[in-house]
Amino acid sequence: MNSDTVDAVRVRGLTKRFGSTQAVDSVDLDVRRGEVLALMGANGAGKSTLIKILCGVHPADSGTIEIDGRPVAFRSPLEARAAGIHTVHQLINDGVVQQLSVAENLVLDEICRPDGPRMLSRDRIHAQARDIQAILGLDLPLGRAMSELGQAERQLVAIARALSHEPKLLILDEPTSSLSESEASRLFEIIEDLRSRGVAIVYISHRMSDIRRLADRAVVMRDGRWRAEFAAPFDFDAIIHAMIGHSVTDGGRVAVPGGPVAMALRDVVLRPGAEPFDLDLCEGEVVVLTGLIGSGKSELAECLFGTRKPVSGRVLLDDAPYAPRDPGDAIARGVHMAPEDRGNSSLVVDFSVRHNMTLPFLSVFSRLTLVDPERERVAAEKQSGDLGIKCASTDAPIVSLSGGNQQKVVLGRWLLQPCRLLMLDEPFQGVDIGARQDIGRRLRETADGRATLVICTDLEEATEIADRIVVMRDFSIVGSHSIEGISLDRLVHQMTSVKSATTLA
Amino acid sequence: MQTPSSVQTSPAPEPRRVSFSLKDFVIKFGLLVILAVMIVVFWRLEPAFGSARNMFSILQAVSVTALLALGVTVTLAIGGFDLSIGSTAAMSLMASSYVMVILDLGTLPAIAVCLFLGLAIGFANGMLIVKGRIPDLLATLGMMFLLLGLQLIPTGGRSIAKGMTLPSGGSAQGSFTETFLALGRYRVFDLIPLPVIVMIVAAILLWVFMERSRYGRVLYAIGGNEKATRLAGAPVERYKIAAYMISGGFASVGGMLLAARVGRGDVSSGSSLLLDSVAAALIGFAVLGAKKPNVFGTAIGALFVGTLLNGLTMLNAPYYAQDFVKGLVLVLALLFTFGFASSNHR
Amino acid sequence: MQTPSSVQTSPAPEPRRVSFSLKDFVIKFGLLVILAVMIVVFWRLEPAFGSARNMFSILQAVSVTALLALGVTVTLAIGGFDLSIGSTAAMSLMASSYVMVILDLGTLPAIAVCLFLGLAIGFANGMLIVKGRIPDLLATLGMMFLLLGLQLIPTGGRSIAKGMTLPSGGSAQGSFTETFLALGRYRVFDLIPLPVIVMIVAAILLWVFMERSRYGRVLYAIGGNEKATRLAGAPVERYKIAAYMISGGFASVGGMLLAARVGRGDVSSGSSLLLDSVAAALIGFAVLGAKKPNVFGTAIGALFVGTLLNGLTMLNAPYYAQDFVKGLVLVLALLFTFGFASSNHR
Amino acid sequence: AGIAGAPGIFGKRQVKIALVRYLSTGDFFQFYLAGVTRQAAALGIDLHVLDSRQDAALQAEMLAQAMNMGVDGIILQHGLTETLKDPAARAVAEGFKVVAFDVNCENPKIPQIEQNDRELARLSLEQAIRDNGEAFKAGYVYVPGIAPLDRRDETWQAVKKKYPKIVEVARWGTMNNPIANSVADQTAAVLRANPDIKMIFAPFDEFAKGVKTAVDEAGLSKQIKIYSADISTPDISAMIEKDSAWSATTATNSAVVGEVCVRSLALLLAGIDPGREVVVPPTLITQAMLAEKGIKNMEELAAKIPQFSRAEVAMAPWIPEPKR
Ligand SMILES: Nc1ncnc2c1ncn2[C@@H]1O[C@H](COP(=O)(O)OP(=O)(O)OP(=O)(O)O)[C@@H](O)[C@H]1O
Ligand SMILES: Nc1ncnc2c1ncn2[C@@H]1O[C@H](COP(=O)(O)OP(=O)(O)OP(=O)(O)O)[C@@H](O)[C@H]1O
Ligand SMILES: [Mg+2]
Ligand SMILES: [Mg+2]
Repeated sequence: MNSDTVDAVRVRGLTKRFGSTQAVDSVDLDVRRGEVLALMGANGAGKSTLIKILCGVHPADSGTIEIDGRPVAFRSPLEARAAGIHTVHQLINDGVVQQLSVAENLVLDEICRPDGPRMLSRDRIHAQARDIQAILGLDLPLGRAMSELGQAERQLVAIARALSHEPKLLILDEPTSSLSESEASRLFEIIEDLRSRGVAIVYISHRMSDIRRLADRAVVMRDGRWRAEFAAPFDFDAIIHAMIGHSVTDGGRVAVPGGPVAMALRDVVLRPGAEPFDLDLCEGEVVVLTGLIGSGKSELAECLFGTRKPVSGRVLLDDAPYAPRDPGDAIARGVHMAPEDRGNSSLVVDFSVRHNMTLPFLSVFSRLTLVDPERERVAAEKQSGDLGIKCASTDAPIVSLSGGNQQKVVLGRWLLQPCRLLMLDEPFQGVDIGARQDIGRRLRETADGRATLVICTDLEEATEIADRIVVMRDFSIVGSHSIEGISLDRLVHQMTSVKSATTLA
Repeated sequence: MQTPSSVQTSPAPEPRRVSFSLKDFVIKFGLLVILAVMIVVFWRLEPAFGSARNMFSILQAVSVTALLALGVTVTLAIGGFDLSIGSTAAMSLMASSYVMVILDLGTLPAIAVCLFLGLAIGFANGMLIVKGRIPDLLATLGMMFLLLGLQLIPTGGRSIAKGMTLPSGGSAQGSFTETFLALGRYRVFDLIPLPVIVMIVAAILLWVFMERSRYGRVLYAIGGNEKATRLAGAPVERYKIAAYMISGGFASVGGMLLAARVGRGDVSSGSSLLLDSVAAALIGFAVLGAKKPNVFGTAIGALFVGTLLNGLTMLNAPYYAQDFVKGLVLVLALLFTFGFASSNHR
Repeated sequence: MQTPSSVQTSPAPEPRRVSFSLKDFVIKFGLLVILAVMIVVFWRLEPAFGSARNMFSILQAVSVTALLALGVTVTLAIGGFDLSIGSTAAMSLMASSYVMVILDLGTLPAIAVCLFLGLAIGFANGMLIVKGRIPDLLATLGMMFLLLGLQLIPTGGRSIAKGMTLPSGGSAQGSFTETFLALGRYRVFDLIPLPVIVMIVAAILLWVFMERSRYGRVLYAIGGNEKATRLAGAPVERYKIAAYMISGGFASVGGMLLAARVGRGDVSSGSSLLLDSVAAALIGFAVLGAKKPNVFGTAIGALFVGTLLNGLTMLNAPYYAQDFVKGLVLVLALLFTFGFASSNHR
Repeated sequence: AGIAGAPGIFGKRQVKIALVRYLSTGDFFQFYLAGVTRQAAALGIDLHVLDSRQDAALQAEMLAQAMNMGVDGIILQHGLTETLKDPAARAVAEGFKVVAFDVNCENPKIPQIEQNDRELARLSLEQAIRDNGEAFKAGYVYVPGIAPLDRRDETWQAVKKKYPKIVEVARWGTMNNPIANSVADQTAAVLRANPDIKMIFAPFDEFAKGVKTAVDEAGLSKQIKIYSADISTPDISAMIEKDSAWSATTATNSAVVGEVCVRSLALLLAGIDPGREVVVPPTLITQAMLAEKGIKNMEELAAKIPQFSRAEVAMAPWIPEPKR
């Protein structure tokens, strides 16, 4: 490729501030044709803001952008698209319209293009949609409403759409946050293909494995500034040090043996036709539940939190029958859950950090039904300190926090009060490695006296925090492994093998 | 790592499709069935109800409401709301009268002025919402009050009628032209009133626009997720302004037809238009199980209310009983449409 | 491979907070300043405007609207809307008259019946929305039509007054009791009308409830993200029903005060009440830069409209000019509040 | 069926008529309907009521609907000339018999029943001049654009011209529902700004009720006198209250007007011309009259003031008077 060394995008002195936050601070950046540039940084480092300026969502306060040597200043995403910049945004909700059909979402770019055709028949939309989803090898029900799909599928739709263009610059902001290994590797193949065709690609991810596999170059940002640049092969310790200012220690974990059984599942059937299974969750133990997309992990958690009923089976909480009517009931019994899909299911966007944290436990902070702001503040600030939440104060609106910090707020909420079982569904989505460690550490510190179940698709994340990993496939638990001496190959085999495989649980 | 053959997608929900489901039928066709039953019952009780003339009477009676409701459907589709349609129609009524009766300028100028005003009001609404970032309800409520006052200022609050005394002392020289009056009164084949034709044509055009054209999809996409639509490259601001202009335009056409029907710039005409047309658009949610603003539903909604009122009137129900029955049927129809529908999802 | 060039830590974000920001001031206090300016201007032009009695007149005039607006604020807070408040108030007005004049049962039964009706209507709204899963606007619109008709059925569309002839032939024996009339007419210290006190007490109680109690917090959370609130363990359905019951209750109190003031069971649609109270609640969005439904803002919003109307009437402005000015001030006030505010966030 | 000895179709079969209304909310219209209903019942007429609720276009549509129903005759009650003229002419052309109350259809074949608004205003204002002399400061409640109010306004303008010392210092009014309450709020402001008002002319009883509420609240019921038009039971209660400021009103009994409308139509149907114009004369009702005769409601008013209880117009021997 002779274009290898040509800069497709050249950014100089880019600056953006939101109120008192300097989100991007005189950043210089070059992206070359036919390379994958990894943009790295802790949560809130300014990665998303930088790329939002690049693709016309935010105007820059100052600085210049050149594309193929020509200066540009996009006033809208549309202009950026016209210049050949296509983006998959970090928030999945920014990529799909829930009310429209899957097909319409797949061809949304076409629909929104001002110079598009006047008339669009259903057949035409479906034909195009089929082509687009074929890129990722998807086979989605085109006529259904997007809202009926799961989170990972929504992310895949947004990605497929961006890939359907012939971009000059492709920007992917944490595209794999909801994906499991298999979809991710399909995505990587396509990215590699695009790279070989000379497309410039900016890739943002907190998953080191993604970076290792894909990136040619990595730029680290910290506190809105350009911090360091690395070329493949990467020294991840140095990268992490540049990102968060210190190194992370991993080293061999020692499994904490479980105490008495807190929650016991017996002969539980999640869906009609699924295999019944048993599961014990013990005090003091952190259990990670893993499995492919749509294997029913969330469904299991929902059954324990009262938003869904298992088809059959018994559940015992401290040896007493447990069948919560609704989340309120579950919480009253000491079962807490942070759902996946933080934006839709956990956060009240117009609330402050503090109000978001205390929402389930207001009665604890009230006297005669009146909320005592002082007690509330003390409790919220303690969580904020313990988890290292980066915010101006607990009064700050939740939307002013970066994704990783928002995730910490959700965790802080459920740690406010002691419980018997804490369930976290995909708690590391979009969380940087430093925050991941903070969360993991905090989870571990508080694990005594309750059972902990963490749902986690990414095996790297899973092995970081688990004492035991439980594998789910086809709505049934098919394996359970202590973290010590775990064989990842075996795990992956269990996750993906066909239904007739032997059940181990 | 495994290579995925094809990502396993949601296990296809039970293939219920082939089997006939009463529930699905009720959700989809409930309101249409009620409408049909209503027509049959009224016809039975009062044979005159079923005459062709009476059917067109019903259509004529709903034509103005339906036009406004169609316009408001577009703003509902983008997730907004236009409270100013009633007063826009009233404004158009007054303006057309003013142009013809007081300024004595004839038909075409009257139509032009009305259309211009309607579009301008829609544009103003759109700008307030898009540039001024005022929430829709608030912006259009303000506009509503503004127009309610504004339309009365030129005449000092009086109705505009041929020969009226002007503030200047003289008397109005102009009058409604025959052509203009025909807009509201002429019957094609001595049977089909012109407003009905206008309404039907408008409804068909708007249906094609909203359901078959690219623009309609974008409008629905904006209503579903404005941010995602903007990120996908749509000029959302322009679409929103256009939606309010469509709404304003339809309202002004409605106002013109009303003026042609009434034949006078009557200040009190059009006061119930807002609520009735909103009702029609909202009832439309329940038609064919759409559960969202949609053109066909809106048209049926308007027809539904019109049929009910015509039938009850024929049966000599007092006016307040009509309100009551209107409310009751509305609530019941919606209850079983939405109530049934919901147990399906979530 | 490069090494990190410099290891500076995050530059402390400049401490801008101390400095006074005109924009922030305008966003927060714009509407209050306009209100103050308005009062001063009216006072200058017409000294009688500033008398204590007139101030209480204004409060008296807004008390009913304010009560309804307070109720609707609660439904707005949960992300809903109550279109039926106007007709609930009208219903309560008719019901209190019916109980006292026709049934001759006295004060307490009248109050009890009204409150019961208001709460029952709210409960019905809530059930339609929560169990019937009908969208708020739709459910309350249906309820509005239903009540409009229903309230007229017992009297066959007639107003209720002392000595009226009953359908049975006799004449109504009862009358409004002095105690009940005092609700609308009595002035504490011969100055402060009772409705004003009722309104202020209601506003303070509701403010504490919404802003300080945990219930209010949950209601706002439901408005912000219903699903998340449910997953945080709140019985969302019950809260929503309660919100509509509060709205219905406030509306029925408003209707009672109206009955006590007018002293008759007047046939009325309450549609102006609806619009004015919605306007008040929406204007409240702009008070103190809240940008969301809030009790204090609603009270100020009601006061704002009341002051404007009172002042303009004193200055002999014709009624249509009042509507116009009301709309204009509303739009302008909101424009600069929201318009300014928005450039900050996005 | 049919009425024995009656001329025209009345002698042969039951007659079907429609009442097509423009205005219906409020006591005046309820009483009007009561009058129509009882006269129709007395004649054995099958009456259909079509209510357009102040929607002029709908009223025209309802006129067509009445024709669709195959009625024999139609009463138009209020409405707009411009809107009704054409459809009414069509109805006449198609052989329907039509009478109109308080709306001029500009058609010689349509008898016009009127309550004479100008006369109504004149009687009230003459009483006001008797009570207050020819020089005073007046307040006037008016909303333009409503036909009867516009006609009453003409009289007020004429009176002001004739007596230049009657000064209108303030004018207000609103149709915001509930009207009485909204007018009360306005009046409170006006009285504060113009404490010297002696007389208020509120030629619509909803206005007068609101004015009275505000006058009472301001404690001015002894200083101010209210003159209005129309009457209803609540109005009577308000007028006979102790120290009531509401001095006089002028009204026709709308129930009687209703009867007259049906009788005129009946004459027309029977082939007898009731005349181009049928005027029902208004009656002045003062506080003193009510007190003197101990009248507390409409029924007593009708019983004790004979000219208010029936009108000797559009009568025929074969038309039975209704039971009142
Ligand atoms: N719209 C906004 N308004 C105010 N502040 C914002 C806004 N968007 C981002 N910020 C702030 O700007 C900073 C950078 O945010 P950004 O989203 O760019 O971080 P990021 O590097 O993408 O983090 P993450 O890894 O969590 O996605 C954060 O402090 C964030 O709180
Ligand atoms: N809201 C929804 N509507 C319809 N189907 C859904 C919805 N959410 C999930 N599903 C489907 O239900 C199945 C099980 O979902 P579940 O969320 O339990 O899977 P999971 O193992 O947690 O996978 P994921 O990694 O996607 O969270 C999936 O096939 C998914 O597509
Ligand atoms: Mg980001
Ligand atoms: Mg899941």
